[in-house]
Parts: sequence; C-alpha cells; structure tokens
Amino acid sequence: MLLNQFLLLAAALFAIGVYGVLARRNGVLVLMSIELILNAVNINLVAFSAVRETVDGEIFALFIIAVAAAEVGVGLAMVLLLYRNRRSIDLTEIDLLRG
Amino acid sequence: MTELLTLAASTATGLPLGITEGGSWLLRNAWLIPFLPGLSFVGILFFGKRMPRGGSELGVAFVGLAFVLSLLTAAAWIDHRDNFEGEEVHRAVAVAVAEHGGESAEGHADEGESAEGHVPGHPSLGVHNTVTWFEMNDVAFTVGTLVDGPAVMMLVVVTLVSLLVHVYSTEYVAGDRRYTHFFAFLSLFSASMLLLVVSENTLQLLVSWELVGVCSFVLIGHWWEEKPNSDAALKAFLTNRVGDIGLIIGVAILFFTVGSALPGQFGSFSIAETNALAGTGQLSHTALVVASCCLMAAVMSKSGQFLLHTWLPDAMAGPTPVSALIHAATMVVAGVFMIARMYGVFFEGFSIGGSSINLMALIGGITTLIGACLAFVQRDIKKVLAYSTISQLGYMVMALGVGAWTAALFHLFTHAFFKACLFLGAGSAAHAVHSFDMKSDMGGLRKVMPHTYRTFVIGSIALAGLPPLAGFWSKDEIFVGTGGWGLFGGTGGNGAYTFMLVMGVTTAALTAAYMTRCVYLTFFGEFRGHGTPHESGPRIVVPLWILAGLAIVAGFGNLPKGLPLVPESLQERFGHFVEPVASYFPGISHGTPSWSLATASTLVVLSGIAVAGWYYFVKVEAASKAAGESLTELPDGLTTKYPLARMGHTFLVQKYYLDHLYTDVIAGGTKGPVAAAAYKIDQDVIDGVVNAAGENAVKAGNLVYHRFDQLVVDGIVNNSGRASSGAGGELRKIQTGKVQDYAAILFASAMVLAGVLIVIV
Amino acid sequence: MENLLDGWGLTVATFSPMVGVAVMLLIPRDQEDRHKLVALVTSLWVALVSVLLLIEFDIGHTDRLQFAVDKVWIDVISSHYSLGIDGISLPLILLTVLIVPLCIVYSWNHFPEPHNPKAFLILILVLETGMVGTFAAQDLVLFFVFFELVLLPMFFMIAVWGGPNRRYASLKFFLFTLFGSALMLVSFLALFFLTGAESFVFTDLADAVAAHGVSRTAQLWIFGGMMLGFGIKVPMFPFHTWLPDAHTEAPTVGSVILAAVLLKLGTYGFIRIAIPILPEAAVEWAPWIGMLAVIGIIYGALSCLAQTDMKRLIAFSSVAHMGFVMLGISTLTDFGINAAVMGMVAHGLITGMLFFLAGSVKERYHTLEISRLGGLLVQAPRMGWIFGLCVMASLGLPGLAGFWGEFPAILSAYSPANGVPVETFRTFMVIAAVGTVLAAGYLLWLLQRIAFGTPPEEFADDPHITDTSREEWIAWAPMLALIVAIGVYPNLVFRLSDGAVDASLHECLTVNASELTADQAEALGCADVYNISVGDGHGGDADHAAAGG
Amino acid sequence: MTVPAALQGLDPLTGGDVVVAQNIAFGILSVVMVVAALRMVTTRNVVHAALYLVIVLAGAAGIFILLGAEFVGVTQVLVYIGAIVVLFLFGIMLTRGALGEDEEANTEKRRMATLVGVLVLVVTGGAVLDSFGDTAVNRSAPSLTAEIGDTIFSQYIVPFEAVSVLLLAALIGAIVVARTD
Repeated sequence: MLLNQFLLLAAALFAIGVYGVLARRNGVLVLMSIELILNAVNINLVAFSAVRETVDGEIFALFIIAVAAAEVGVGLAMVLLLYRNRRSIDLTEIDLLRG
Repeated sequence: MTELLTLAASTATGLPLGITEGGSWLLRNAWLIPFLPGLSFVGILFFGKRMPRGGSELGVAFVGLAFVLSLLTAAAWIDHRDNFEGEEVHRAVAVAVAEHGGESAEGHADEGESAEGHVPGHPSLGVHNTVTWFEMNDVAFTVGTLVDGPAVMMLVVVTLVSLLVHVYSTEYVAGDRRYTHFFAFLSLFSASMLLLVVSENTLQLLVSWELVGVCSFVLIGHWWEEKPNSDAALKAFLTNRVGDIGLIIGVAILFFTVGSALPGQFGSFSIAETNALAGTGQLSHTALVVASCCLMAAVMSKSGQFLLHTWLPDAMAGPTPVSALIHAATMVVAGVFMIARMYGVFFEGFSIGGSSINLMALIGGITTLIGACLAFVQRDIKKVLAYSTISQLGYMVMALGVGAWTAALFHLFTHAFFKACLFLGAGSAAHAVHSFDMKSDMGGLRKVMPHTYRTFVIGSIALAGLPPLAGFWSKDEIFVGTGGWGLFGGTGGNGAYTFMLVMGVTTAALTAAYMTRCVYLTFFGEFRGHGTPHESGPRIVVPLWILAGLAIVAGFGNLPKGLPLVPESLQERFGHFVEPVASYFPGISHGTPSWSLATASTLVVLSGIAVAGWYYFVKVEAASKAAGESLTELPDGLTTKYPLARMGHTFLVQKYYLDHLYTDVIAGGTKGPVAAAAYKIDQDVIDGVVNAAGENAVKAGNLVYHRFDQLVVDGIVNNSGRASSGAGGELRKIQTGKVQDYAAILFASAMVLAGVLIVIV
Repeated sequence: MENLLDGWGLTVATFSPMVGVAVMLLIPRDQEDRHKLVALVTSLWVALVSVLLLIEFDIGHTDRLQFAVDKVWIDVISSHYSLGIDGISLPLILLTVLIVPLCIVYSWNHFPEPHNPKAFLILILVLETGMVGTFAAQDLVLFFVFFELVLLPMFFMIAVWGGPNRRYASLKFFLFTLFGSALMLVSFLALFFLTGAESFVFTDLADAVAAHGVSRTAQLWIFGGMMLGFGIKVPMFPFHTWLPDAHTEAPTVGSVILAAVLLKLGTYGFIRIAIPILPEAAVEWAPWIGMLAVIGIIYGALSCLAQTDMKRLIAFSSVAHMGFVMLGISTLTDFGINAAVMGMVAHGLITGMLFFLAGSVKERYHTLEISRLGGLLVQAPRMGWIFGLCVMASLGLPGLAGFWGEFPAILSAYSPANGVPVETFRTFMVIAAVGTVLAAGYLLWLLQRIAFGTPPEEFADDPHITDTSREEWIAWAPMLALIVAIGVYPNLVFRLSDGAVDASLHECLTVNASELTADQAEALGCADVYNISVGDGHGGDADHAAAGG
Repeated sequence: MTVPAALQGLDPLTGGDVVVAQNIAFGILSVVMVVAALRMVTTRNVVHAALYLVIVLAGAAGIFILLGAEFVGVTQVLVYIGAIVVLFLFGIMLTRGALGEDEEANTEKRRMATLVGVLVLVVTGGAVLDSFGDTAVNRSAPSLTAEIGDTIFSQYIVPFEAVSVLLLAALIGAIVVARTD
C-alpha cells in the first residue's frame, strides 16, 4: 500500500468537509462536516505513524478524537442556545458581524 | 577605505582655497551678528506680550547691536583686507592641480595690477570659521561663517536697513493686531538673512534661504484675516518653492561633483572648495552648466527675475516696512548675492568670460526691461516700486551675467538704500492718505508732507540715475562692465555684451520716465483723496532722511578709476574691499570707465525725464487746469487715440498674462483637474480594483489572485454592483457578517498561500 | 544596573506593557481612573527603561547589536528568542515609547465613543509591546510574531472606536495588511529553507545567503514577497488605499499611533531585513522601489490637493512623505538610508502632531470639512500657531525635523549605490524635488483654509471652541520640542543611525567605485554583480560623482 | 503488516495476496467513505446526513485497522459512532422543526463552496503527490495498545492532562451555555 492513497483519501474527505462547512445552512450539519475534516486529519496522522512505525501519530489521533468530542459538545450547546433564541439554526441568518 | 585615502593624499597637492582660519576676533566670530536677532526673536516670542512696548524695544535693541557689531566687523575687514599676513588653507585634491590653482591665484594678482590696482599680489583671504553640525558616512557637515568682502558689505546693509525699518515700524504698525508677532518675525527675518549672508557652505545657504522665504510668507500674510493677503503669501511661498527645486538639485549636483574631485570623501558643500575647484577646471563642465542653470532657477524665483517674478508685486500686500526691508532691500537680493557667492561656478558654468551672451545676462536683461515697462501702468504706488525693484534686480543679475561682479554688488549696495527710502516714503504717504492708489487718493502731497516729498524725490533721482546720486555711479559701472560699447571707445570687460548694454540703457530711460510719473501722481497736482493728510512723525521721517542721505552719498563709495580731482586713494574703494582676490573667486577682468558712456547714459536718463515731465507737468497740468480738476492722464492720450497703443497698454495691465498662466492654468490645473483626476484614479481605479477584487486583488493584475477573487468574491457578492464600485461598495459586500463566508475566504487564502509556498520552495 | 540592563533591558521594555495589561484585566471596568493610572504608569515605566537603555547605549559602536539576548526559543523550527538594538532600532523604539504615553495623556479626559477606557488602554498597551518588540527582534519568526501582534489591536481600535464607516475601513486595513504579511511569511520560510540557515536569526540568514548563495531568481522572488509585505505596511504606491480609510475612520489616538509608528514597521523591515539579507536582489529591485516611491510622492500630493476632509488630506500626505523615505531607502546608499531613518522619526513626530491637531479640531468643530472650517488662528491662536509650525515642518522647512528626512533623500538620489542605474535615479531626484513644491502647495492651502481667514459664522461664537487644553499641552510639548530640536541639530538622529546603516549595507554597495583600482575590486569580488566599472563612477561626463559613499 | 486475525487463521496468504487484499479493502472502504461523505454534505434530510456520517466514521475506523492502528480504530468506533453521533442525533431532534428539510443554501454559496473545496483538494492533493512519491506503507506488526498506553502516560502525560481539563471545561461550558433558565 502506498502512503499516497491514504493521504489522497484524507484530502478528499477534507475537501468534502470544507464544502460542507461552507455550503450547509444547518448548524448541526456544519458541525458534522467539521467532524469529517477532523477524521481526514486523523487518517493522515495514523498513516504517517504507520510509515514511521511509531505510535506518536496514533496518540495524536486519539487526542484529536477527544478534542472533537469536546468540540461537538460545546458546538451543539451553542446551536441549542441559538435555536432557543432565534427559533432557527440557519447560519445564513446570523450576520451580527455585518458591516 | 583608508588605503585609498593615503593613496589619494600622496598624489594630491594642496589646492589653495583663498580662505584662512586666522583673522581678528570679530571676523572669526561673525556668527554673533545673526545670533543676536535670533535671540531677540525667541525673546519677543516668549516675553514680547508682557513687555511695555510689546517686544519692539527688544527687536530694535538687538538689531541695533547687530548693526554696531557689523560696523566693527567692517572696520576689522578693511584692516584685514590689506594687512593680513596669515596662513592660507589648502585642500588636498585627487588630481594634482598645484600649478593650475597657483596660476589662477596669481592671475588674479596681475589682473589686479593691470585692471584695478589691488595691492599687488596681496590676496584678500576670506575668514573661515566652522563647527561640525552633523556627521554622516565619515563626512562632516559643518556650519560656520565665511567672512569676506561681499559678506561684510551685506552684513552692514542688512543690519542698517533692518534697524531703520524696525524704528520706522514702531510708529507705522503701532496698535496693530499682531504688533508683537510682527516684530518677532522681523527679527527672525533679519537673523535668517544675516545667516544666509555669512553662510560658509551651500547647505547652510539652502537652510537660511528657505528660512527667509518663510519669514516673508508670514510677514506678507501678516493680516491674514483678509483672503487676498494670505493668497499673496501663498503665491510668494509657492513661487519660491518652485525655484527651490532648482536650488536643491543644483546644490546636490555641486555636492557630488566636488566630492568626485576630493579624495576619500564623497561630497562637499563648502562654498570655498566648490568655487576653487570650479576655477581649476577639473570639475566636469557639464555638471557645472547644469548646476548653474538649476541655481539660476532659484535666483529667478527669489530675486523676482522674469518668468518667476509675479509673486513680488503681490507681496506688496504685506505691511510697507516689510516691503521695504524684505521685498526691496534685502531678501530679494539674496538671489543676486547667491550668484555673487557661487561666482566661481557660474563663471565657469555660463562661461561668462569672453562670451557675448548667456542665460544669466539674458534673463537679467529681459527682466530689467519688462519690469520697467510694467511700472508704467500701475495705479498702486507700491506696485510701481515693486516693478522697479524687479527691474533693478534685473540690472544686478545682468551685471553678474556680463561679468561685472563689482558693479552688480555696488548696485545692490546703493539700490538697497534708495529703494528702501522710496518704499518707506511711499508708506509714509500712504499712511497719511490711508490708501496706496496714486490716481484716486493721492496727488499734491508735496505741500502737506514736505519731508516725505523731498526724500522721495531724492530717492527717485537716485533710482533714475542722475549724477551725482548713488544710482548713477552703480548703473554706469554696469554699463561699463558690459564691455559691449566699442562705439564709445571703451575697452576691457569680459566680453562684448552689446545687447545687454542696449537693454540697460533703454531701461535707464524708462526708469527715469516712470519715476517722474510716480512723483507727479503722488506729490503734484491737487489732492484727490479724502481727509486731510499730514506729515508723519519723527520715527518715520528720521529713517527717511537717513536713507535719503545714503542715497546721495553711497555712490561715492566706488568712484571710477581715473576720475579727475579725486585722489587715487578714494577711487574704487568699494571694489577694492568687496571684490575678493582669492582662488575661490574667478579671474574676472574689469572694463575701464569712459566719459562718453557716462555722458550718453546721463543724456538718456534726462531725455526720459524730459518726455515724461513734458507729458505730466505740461500737458496733464494744462488739461487739469482746463478741466478744473486734478487729472492723472490726458483725456485723449495715446491709448485712446491709437488701438495699437491700447492693446499694448492692456497687455501691460494684464502683466503679460503671466499671472493667468500660473494661477489659472498651471496652479488651477494642478489643483483642479489633475489632482481631481489623480484622486479619482485612486478611488475608482486602484481602490476600485481593491474593492472589486476584495482583499486578494491587492496585487491587481496578478492572475492567480485575480481569478481567485473573481470566484470567491463574486460568489459572495453575487455579481451585484460591480459596475458601481464607489468606495466601499464591493469590499463591504464581502463583509456579509456570515461566518461561512469568512471561512471561505480563510480556506481559500490559506490554500493559495500554501500553493505559492509549494511553488517557491 | 548595566549588566541587568544588558541581559534584561529589552525584554523588560518589550513585555512590561503586558504586565500592565494583566493588572488592568483584574481591575473592574468601571474604575476608570485606576485604569488610566495603571496604563500611564506602565507606559512611563517603559519609557524610563528605554531612556536607561539610551543612556547605557554605546554611541561609539552604533553598528553593533547591543543589549542582545539570544536564547533558543522554538527549537523545532530553529527559531531563537533573539533581541537586540543598534543605531537603527533605537531611535524608532524611543519614538514609540514616547508616543504611547502621550497618546494616553491626550485621551485622558475624552475617550472616543464607545467610551470604555479599559479596553482602549489595554489595546494601546498591547500595541506598544508589539511595536517595541518588532523594532527589537533579531529573529525572523519573532519579528513576524510581533509584526502581527500589532495588527489586531489596531483593527479593533478602528472597528470599535472608529468613525461612521469604521467597519469597512478596519476590515480593509486588516485584510490588506494580513495579505501582505502572509506573503511576507511565505518569503521568510522560503528564505529559510533555501538557504538552509541554522536559525531564523537575521545574521545567520545573511551569512547563509552570502556563503552558499541562493539562486538569483529565488532571491528576486523572496525579495519581491518581502517588498509586498513591507510595502503594504509602508504603504507604497499601489498598496496605499487602505491608509486613507483607516486614518479617516480611526480615533485620533489610533491615527497618531498608526502614522507615527505602524507605518515605520514597513520601512524598518526594508532596512533591517530585506536589504541586508538580500543585497543583490535589492540592487535589482531598487529602481522599481524608487519608481513606486516617486510615483507615491507625486500621486499622494495630487490626491491631497483633491481632498475635502482634513484628516484624509493628512493621511494622503503620509503616502507622499513615506515616498521620500522609500526613495532614500531605494538608493541603497548610506546617505539615503540615514535620510530614511531620519525621515521615519520626523514623519512620526510631525504627522503624529498633525493628527493630534486634527483630532482636537474635530473635537471643537465636530467636523473636518475643510470648506466649513476657518479662522482657527482667531478662535484658538495657540493651536493655530502650533498647526502652522507643524505644517511648516511637514513641508520640509529647514530648521525643523521634516527637512532632514526630505533633503538628504533627494540628495542621495543623485548618486545611488553601485549597480543601481544612475540616470534613472537622477530622474527620480527631479521628480521628488517637484514633489516638495506640491507638498508645500497642499499643506499651505490646508493652513490657509483652516487657520487663516475669519471663522465661519456657524462657529463664530461657539463657546466650546477653546484654545489648547492642559492635556493637549502635555501631550504636544514634547513632540514640538523634538521637532525643533532635531531640526536644529539633526545629529541627534544621524549620530545614532549612521554607523548602523553603514554596517547594514553590503560593502560592494558602498565602496567608492571611482577610487577603486582593478585589484581592489577583485579583492572585493563583486565587480560583476554590482557591475562596478573600475576607475570611474558610472561613466558619462556629469557623473563623476562618487557612487554611494 | 496486518490483516484481521480471522482471515489469517483460515488459510495463510502469501505476502503478495495480502497486499492485494489490503488494496481491495482500501479501495472498497475509500469509495464507500467518499460517496457517503458526499451524500452527507448534500442530502436534504438532516437525519440521513447523520447516518451517512456514521458510515464515513466506520470507514475511517476500517482504514485505521488497515493501517495497523487497532486501538485507534476501536476508539473511533466507540467514541465517534457510540457517543458523538448520538450527540448529533440529540441535537437534531432538539432543534427539529427549525428547518426540518434543510432546503439547500443558495446557488452562489454552493458555487463558492464547491470552488473552495476543489481548490483545497487540488492544492493539498498536489502537495501530497509532490512530496511522497512512492513511500510504501508496510508495517511489520500492529502497534500494541500497551505501547500506546505507556507513551501516553510517560511522554505525553502533560497533553493528556490538558485534554482531560479541556473535556471538563467543555462539559461545564456546554451546560452553562445550554441551560434553560
């Protein structure tokens, strides 16, 4: 197996995740897409650690999984808050930063 | 680069600079003279308002002190000139020029003998004293004093006129809105002018040059509540800035050109070194030509030479004392003095010797003519004097152009007195009638203002140049100096400047004529103004008489050589003491005076007076009698009779339309269309690109970012309003405030940059 | 004391503002006086430390890095925590630590809306750390960190306390600068990788480039990237459009800091990083930089003439003035770069003052429309005279600071360094000289409209229009004094900068070609690169001027 | 290198076949993952999206195992599929009705997102291909969980603690943000 195939797979997932983050209007779906991105990264890390025959990469992957869990928790909480305040989780309606 | 230094030093033999570090205490410490007025400026600025007489006493005291000091300095110089036996400063130069420099120095000597009777072989070493101002790149930039003939002469003139004007002003501007500020800046001006006079290097010259400019700006705009005044001030300052381009560039060129001849040093501002090296002819001639042309531009603006003279008449918006001091006697001659200072450069640059025409002489000649013509058509007495000042400055520049250095400075010397006298007289008259308009508000003042009348007439005659008053002698010397008068059987001079001679003589006639007109309109006929004018007080009259007296006697300072009944020891004293005989001064030759020329010029002047006198004192007088009122011109004059004459008259009244050219076309153009266009470009093109392209098109035209922008930004702003790219439009659209759009930009930029990095590494 | 300074002086000077910030974070927001006090004391303390540094600074060896610290910082990317100052950084640091307290004093009693002194002062202190750090850093990564640290506070200052159009202006400012610095970072990395230097420390990089040289094209690319990054900050001609908006919208103090210090980060980058590390590329780029510089001079001046808003006019005048600075830099001569350093200091003081004045005018008249103003000299004589002085200084009147940035720059353009086209630069010299006239034009026009004349009736008897207040005097007096002092005795700056500048320039640039013999040129071994034609300056008749110094 | 032990037990394969098997496995997994991912970001039904996410995550777990990182794979299944997705589903249910059928964002947005996505894919893919020509992954043995444990608790102890603090903070934060009163 070549390293490239894993990296390319990761790249593809990453790109798709980016698309999701940018294109979806539903907050929850955006969070999901972020998970996709994180997974792409994980694949890279694990692949590299497999090449280098060390466990560091895998450990980082584990950390990322943990952090992802935390992130989803907080993220969903915010979505809920949003929903409670605006009865909507449509990100395109949230433009408090508009200049 | 030490080895280079030694190498250069070994090959170099000292070039005599014609200056010395020795000399008496007074000469070495001439910096005191500018320092005193400077002190009074600070003093007046901070304490003036609290003083009983608003700080004027401080100004008068310090300037008076400076005057006394300059007199002492002059005395010290007279002693130094002939009796100083000190060390001359030599400068190591890259190319060996010992015999060259020596030759030129000794060339002076025997010219001195043949042409002028200097003490044989006794050079007049300028007294040189410097301190280091700042150092850069191993070059020490100094500030200091170079005291020699011209400097001392100027010191005396400036301090004297300045003192008189100070005294005069105490009455003239009494109770003015900004009495204190007026005196403060009068002092600052004196300080800057004196600093300019004793400048030892071109940088210092440049600094003081700009300082006198700004003083004139402030003083012209003294009554800045009225827009015309501030406009005039702006005009003066900007015109001078235009000339300063020339000064800056010229100084830069000279700096490096001289540096190329000095080992181990990339430039030098020193005036002595510059002139001396120019004399040796080892500086590139091209550089000298370009430099002299640039400096000439500066002279044109500062000394009101043709094309850049238009600011001077407007400058009359300032208080009359200012006009007298700055715009007649001292500041405007700064340009002339600068030429005289850098004469080595100009002499080589314009190759004055042995030529028959050159830029400087031409400009001077034209100026003197056009100035005189314009003086005819003025109603405002100060404008008459202003244009006559322009014309007289033209004389000086012309004289320098034809190589009559001494004559030029002598004319500067005498002109300072009689022109100041005239201005102060005009001021006194105007003070009485509260107006400067000769035709509507003056006339017949001779009865009520006897002192003003007499002094003004004396000044006018001196200006017209009738013997034996001051103007005659200096003007005559200039004619002699042109050397272009073979038909009068003269010899000598630096070339055959016949053309200049013709211009000069014509102007002499014109001058006489317009001064006659001015005198008539002001003092003869019946009073046309309102109220009852009365003679001014002593603090105005006394300076008038002093100046008038000087206008009479100043001419005797430089009686021509070989004048009968005059002992040898009294001839050409001015030339002897003022004209440097040193290697920083070119070897100019002097024309020999001739009776025929003097007679001719006198006759010309008389004819001028005769014509104008006949017109005014006979015809106009008669016409007024007939009309029963005091006329100022014939009801059926030339201009009414002949359309051609009328056209000419209009042409003059419009000042050759130069003002329209500058103000409306050039200035207006720059300020209006051009600037607007530039700004529009800025907003619509550059900023428009930025806005339209979002942050990525900072490098508009760079394909990558541009395309990226088209995609992303367009995607965001759904292509709307791209056409209407008023400032703000597009870029604000990027700022939708939506997180996702920012994220898009973030990702995309990151990727693009990553791509760049991949490409580069 | 000394050794303490040697080791810690710079670190303290750089990070004490952060301590102040920490303290202020703990103080509740409503205790404004306490915040002001802390901020002021902190900035004064920094100023004190810097003055001590100045006192201990060895004037004899301005070319040497002093108070240097060099510790391994991030080993992974071989970046060091390396601080140090020489004659170029010192004046700018002093300028910074002078401006900051003055700004705090100035805004003492009138903070722009929305008030909130706590946040405002914290931002100012963070800015101070960033600015001082940038001038002191000797390591590319560290430099970059500080360089960017400056960005955010300014962004918020404009975006929160700015004028009506603040969001647009702040975003524009942010994106522009970010874009520039991103490219800059790229070129830094490229430089590091290509040279394979053992660290990001400037000297290491320079040695690495000199030793196993980078390919010429790569050098050009890298220099180009840096040029963009620094040029945007300066701002150089095509990249200047963020400046007027940022200045117009920013609160007074923001404009002052922006004009006085932030713009200098760019030019400082040129002098400190781009030119010493990549001399060959510098020679190649010099004509282009010079061209952009003179375009900026003329073009900024013209835009000024078209302005109707006082603050915007002053902002555009910065474009023109920084043009002179860039011209001086682009000559690559000791003379020109000295002029540039002087120009930076002078422009910092003068334009800073002008923005202060604009702020005060705005405060009194509630407008900056030039057409509506007038007669300042009547209603507030002192302020009017101060304004006049600053205008004169800004148009480069000799005897005031501005002149010493302008004139030497023009002068140096007459004979640029070896290998730089002489005729081109002489053309630039003339154009720049013309620029001085335009400068006089718009500045005097401004002076006439603002100060001269009689006040328009809408303000004729407005009680709020008072003369200079106490805070203003305290804030302005030092700057005015410095403007005059430097103008009268420029050595104050030149003596510091000269040695350092000379050392920062490659010998081939500065050697006097006209006095080189063939073998000396051979010994230098750069005759080909800098096409030094031995025996004469640059050929041609008028060009016997010794190139460079 | 590693393959599921069962496969190894039945009949020993030669190295070559194993490589083939792995590549086949990888091919299937990757195709499934990419397709699922695409559906996930395009489907209109939120719940379906969550389920597609499950598929992708499972695929990722498979990839991990294929790479011999069994522990990571297992963790992936437990944490992601077991916890996070459930969390998501809760989120979806709690916000149900906000926009049940997530009608797609407007075309400009999608266009932009597509372009950026493609850009990302191109650049990263280019970089990858440019950097690692034909580095092969052939791992002698799967990494031991024990080894991972030792390393975490020795070398990476500080980050580990940090992460645990982070989780705690996240927990509290989530509660504070989301609580009703």
